[in-house]
Amino acid sequence: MDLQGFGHLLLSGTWITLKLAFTSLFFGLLLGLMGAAAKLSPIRALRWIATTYTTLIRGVPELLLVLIIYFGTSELLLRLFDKYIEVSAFAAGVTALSIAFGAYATEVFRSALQEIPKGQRESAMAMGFTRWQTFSRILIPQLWRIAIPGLGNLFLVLLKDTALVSVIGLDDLMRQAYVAAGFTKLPFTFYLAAAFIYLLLTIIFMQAIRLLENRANRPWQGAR
Amino acid sequence: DTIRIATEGAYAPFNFIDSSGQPGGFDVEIANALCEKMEADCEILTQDWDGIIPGLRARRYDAIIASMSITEERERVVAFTNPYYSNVLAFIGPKDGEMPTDEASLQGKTLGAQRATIAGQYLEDELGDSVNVRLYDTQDNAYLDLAAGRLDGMVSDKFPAYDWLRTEAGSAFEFKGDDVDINDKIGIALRQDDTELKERFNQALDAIVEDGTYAEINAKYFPFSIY
Amino acid sequence: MSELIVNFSQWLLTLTQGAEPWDAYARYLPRLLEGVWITLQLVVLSGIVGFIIAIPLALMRIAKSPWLWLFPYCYIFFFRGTPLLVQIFLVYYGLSQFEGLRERGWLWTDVLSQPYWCAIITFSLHTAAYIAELFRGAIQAVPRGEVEAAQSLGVSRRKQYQHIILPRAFGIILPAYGNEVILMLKGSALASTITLLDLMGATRGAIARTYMSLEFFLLAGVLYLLLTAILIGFFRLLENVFNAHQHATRLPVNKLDPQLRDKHLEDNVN
Amino acid sequence: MNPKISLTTTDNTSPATLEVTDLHKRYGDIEVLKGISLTAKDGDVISIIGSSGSGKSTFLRCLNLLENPSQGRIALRGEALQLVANKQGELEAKKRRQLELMRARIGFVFQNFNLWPHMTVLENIMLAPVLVHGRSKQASRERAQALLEKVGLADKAKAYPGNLSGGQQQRIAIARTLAMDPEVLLFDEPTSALDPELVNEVLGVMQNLAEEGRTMLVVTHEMRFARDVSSQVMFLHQGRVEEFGPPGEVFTQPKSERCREFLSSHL
Amino acid sequence: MNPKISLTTTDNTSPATLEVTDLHKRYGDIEVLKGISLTAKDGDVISIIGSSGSGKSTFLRCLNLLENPSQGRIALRGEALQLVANKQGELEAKKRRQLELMRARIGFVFQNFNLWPHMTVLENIMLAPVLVHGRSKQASRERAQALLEKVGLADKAKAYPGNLSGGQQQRIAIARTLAMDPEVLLFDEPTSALDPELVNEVLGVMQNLAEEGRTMLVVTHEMRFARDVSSQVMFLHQGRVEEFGPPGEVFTQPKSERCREFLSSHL
Ligand SMILES: Nc1ncnc2c1ncn2[C@@H]1O[C@H](COP(=O)(O)OP(=O)(O)OP(=O)(O)O)[C@@H](O)[C@H]1O
Ligand SMILES: Nc1ncnc2c1ncn2[C@@H]1O[C@H](COP(=O)(O)OP(=O)(O)OP(=O)(O)O)[C@@H](O)[C@H]1O
Ligand SMILES: [Mg+2]
Ligand SMILES: [Mg+2]
Repeated sequence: MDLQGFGHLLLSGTWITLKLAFTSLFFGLLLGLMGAAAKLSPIRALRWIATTYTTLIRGVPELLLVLIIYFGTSELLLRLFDKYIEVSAFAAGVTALSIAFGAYATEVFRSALQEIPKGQRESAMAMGFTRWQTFSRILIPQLWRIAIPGLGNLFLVLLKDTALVSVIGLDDLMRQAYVAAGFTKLPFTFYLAAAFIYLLLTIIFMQAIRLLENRANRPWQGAR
Repeated sequence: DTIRIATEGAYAPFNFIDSSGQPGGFDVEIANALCEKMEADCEILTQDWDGIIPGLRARRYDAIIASMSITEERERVVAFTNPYYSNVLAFIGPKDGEMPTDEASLQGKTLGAQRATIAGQYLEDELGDSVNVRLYDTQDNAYLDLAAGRLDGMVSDKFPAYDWLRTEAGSAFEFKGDDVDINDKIGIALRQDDTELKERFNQALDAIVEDGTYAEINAKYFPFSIY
Repeated sequence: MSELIVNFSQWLLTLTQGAEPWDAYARYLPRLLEGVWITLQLVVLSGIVGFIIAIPLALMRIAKSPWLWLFPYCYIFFFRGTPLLVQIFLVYYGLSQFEGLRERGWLWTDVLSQPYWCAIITFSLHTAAYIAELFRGAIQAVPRGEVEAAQSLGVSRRKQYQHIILPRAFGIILPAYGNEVILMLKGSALASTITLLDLMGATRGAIARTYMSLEFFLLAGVLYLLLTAILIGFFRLLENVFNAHQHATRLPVNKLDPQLRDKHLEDNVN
Repeated sequence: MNPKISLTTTDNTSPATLEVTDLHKRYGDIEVLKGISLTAKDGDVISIIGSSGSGKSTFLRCLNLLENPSQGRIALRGEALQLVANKQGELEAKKRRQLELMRARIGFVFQNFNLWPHMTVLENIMLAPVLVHGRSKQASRERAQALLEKVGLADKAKAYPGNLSGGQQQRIAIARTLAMDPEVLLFDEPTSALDPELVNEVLGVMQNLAEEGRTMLVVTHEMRFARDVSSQVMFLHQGRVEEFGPPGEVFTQPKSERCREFLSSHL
Repeated sequence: MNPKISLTTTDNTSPATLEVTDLHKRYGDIEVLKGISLTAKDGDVISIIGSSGSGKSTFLRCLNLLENPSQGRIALRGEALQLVANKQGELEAKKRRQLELMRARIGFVFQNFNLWPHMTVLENIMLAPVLVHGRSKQASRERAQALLEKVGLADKAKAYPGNLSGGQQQRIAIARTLAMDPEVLLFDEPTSALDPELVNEVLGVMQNLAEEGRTMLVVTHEMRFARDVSSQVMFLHQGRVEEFGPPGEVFTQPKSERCREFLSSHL
């Protein structure tokens, strides 16, 4: 495939995409765990907040979220301080993507939490564990086994959703492909090249996810 | 201090990003010429189209030179300088076929155009009753469908299409009929409160037209004047 | 309903300054609502078709023989690995590159050259890959003892899946499946790239005329939000039906045979 | 040479109901079952006793291939279950259909019940007869209700297993297996969660089944049951049969040292 | 008026170890516990017997608020657990921290073990002392190993619970609770999956604990244990205490008809 010298731009786009995806994954997982815990909490207010969060954020197109967070913050800062303050596009992008990922991850974690037998939590509580200890030592480790496939799906969506961040001026993989296609008038070449890179990343992640899954499943191997 | 100018980078030959990652094209050269005249430091950055006006309003940059048409709706949000070129529309069809461009003989044909453009608007408003209109997200997609045979022809901004007709994929097509002048003027977008900057741009624009710089740049890209 | 939408977005718009969008909203709302209808068709149809394709894919995927799992593995790999944009692009523009296909009569003229069907085909194939992956995980997460119970009763493998494993797995994936449908709802916006006038297409059309991009994206956002809220409500209903056992702690009494309940209550009175 | 004449059965005229020959099972390097043979006839009630971890559950689970044995032969009424070695060196059923049919004739009550949490008690009991025996839903429901009555849980028909007490779950598990009318019944500590009254009742039910001619293998810690109800007692120790015989013999004059010790703790 | 002097304890000099007053529990419309009161002193071993579904497990679970009671009062060494009604009309702990501290002092062995499947046996036993009592890992590991030794499972330290036999799991569950050194121990059928030998051993361990002065509540179907080891026996029937007293009395001359019937089935 002749990339007409645009290869290095695609690579730099890939790098941006990866940085965005992994940073957002980290914060998104945190948000998701918190959201799921809140959704199953006995405290009504927390449940309400979490439900509003997942409904609202999943309901709004991610592009809009990116725009609101980036330009909204700029505008807010502008009004507050009456002068232009540069908002980091990367930070805004990560914020938007994390918030979005977290909303979806909340649902995945929730279903996993509900699948863990009630007795698991009870035996920890009966020992006098705090809620946090129960959550972090007993529930989270058992969570992954059930949650990983759903999270894997979400991560692969996230990987591609990083493209949305191009509206706030970050040149991710997709935007670089678009730009190159615009210059060379060879859209097929560049979209296929981008797809190829995504596939390459995907196969790496699928293997990584498989390893994680096997690890999470190890204690259950041969179990009755 | 520096004036920051945004362009899209995906609208060859007016603005594009070449394989070294640098922005280039007619818009960019005009921008550079204007800056030189204004004796200002300029920084040119590229920005995806959907975020280009919000970015201006959020002060990420001070001007947009990205082949943006001056329209009433946009003028409510941003200010424009005097036009720096005029856009005309053209019909494009296959070289080996007849394609009359009057409404009556177009009856029943399928024509395409890019969605968020004057061309798309023209197609819908002027010919929408008699032809099947297909609107595309990007100009490239419209070209592809034209080449794939899903379209009988298309209406497009003339100048970028001129560029495409010179590529391999476009070599089987040509302009048909007369240009359509829809009084589409292209200007530089600025924030509405930046009246002083607008003045400076207008003066510089007059100056480069006057001293021939503009004609020089024009000739690099088109064998005809687009002012 | 349109009034409600306008009111809600008015509140949102106080956050952004700019031109008054109300006239424009009034003018374009009917078109946007038509777009909503198209979007709904796309999501529901491809959601159903995708689900139907996903089950055999998932079952093949967990098989031990490479002859069985290889195809679904590659399928899932491809459709999760590439952007939906690229997929729809390949189906719509890519297929048209093949001269042979264009001479296939109805297949070309009625299906493959139609953006509507191209979108449905792409979305179904796409979402099937994601759902299949969810099913695969959930099938493996069904506690082994429950499967053994079915085995020990001599239930055939097919019926184990039909009556124990898949229903259990379905209960497990429901929330994640809801995610998938919502993602599909938003992914369906890409239908506008192949000239379909779905909600996003109609919105972009309006923006092309008015240049009020932020304003119309906001309006579209509100409409998408409403659609999502409906989907979420629907999935919550499904969950209540399918995962009744998780919520049943306080319910069994109403479900008891009335006679027996009276007996119980008598016991309690004594 | 008549192949019908088996060398291990005691009764030469008809094949034994269940015949197990030299069953081995290993988990990794540990051999849990070290060659167990057993012949059971119609109406036999064989109690399997032994200390915790001696392999009792594993043995039962191997009989209907919930656990793949490493070696051995299993035959039901003279029909041998066809086995082939898989890659891990374990024996698998050669024909899935044969295994399914065999399992339908062998009932199993799990030590930890394994009820289906997403179905009500009634659905748990009704399902298998409909799916496996092709009974009508109506008939199956009636049968299930009768069984629930029998185990004293008619009022819990619509409850989910998660909301039942331990003893109630155990009784449901027994009812679910009985609903299949199996010829051979494998019970893994069927009374562990029951109070003495219910133990008596369940043992009564089992005695009735034995009188009807069903064959039963019962893993139990209930020495009373082993002594009073069973026709044979099998004492497992570290994966081997240390003692086998009618309860009278085993309980009064055990041959093996280990067995004597084990039984001495039972007052 | 000295508030320290409690009105319900029998021993006026020091508060009872565990005191439960008028405990009610309802699931929906069904009242499972209909007002249960109990006072236990140091070294008391109280057996709770009763038929399946009579509310024994529910009672134990209410004591450390795994189940929210509908009504009642629970006090540990004179310190009442502060309760508030929630919207469903159930009582919840007012201060989470108080509940956690109380739970750390009350050990609980579950009827169905509830071991943590993602940890090895050793980790299962080590975890709580480290997290709750803040013991060092080293000390906790040594203690865990000693306990494993005691229950005869030293060789299973690295195994996962899913790969253990029923009786092995039950012993781990007991060890896990003992590792916390609780003042009060609640056992829910702690010997249901054990063979007679092990039953004796575990009962021995429990007797030792009682002699050390720990208080124990034991739900059991093992009448021998109730009669020989416990200091008090409580017979539950349909959520009510039908009979309460020292085993000598309860077993030889039960006052209630129902209790007599229940015990008669125990030979
Ligand atoms: N979550 C629940 N929802 C509704 N009813 C319940 C729930 N948990 C228990 N029950 C009912 O409460 C009653 C008492 O249950 P509990 O577990 O206390 O019995 P138990 O005395 O421990 O019996 P066993 O000896 O069989 O373990 C039973 O009838 C049971 O069905
Ligand atoms: N999946 C497994 N992997 C490894 N070892 C196992 C597995 N399952 C069981 N074992 C071991 O095999 C031995 C026999 O287990 P089995 O369950 O047959 O004992 P059991 O006689 O039923 O004991 P109990 O009376 O306690 O139920 C035990 O030592 C157990 O730890
Ligand atoms: Mg066992
Ligand atoms: Mg109980």
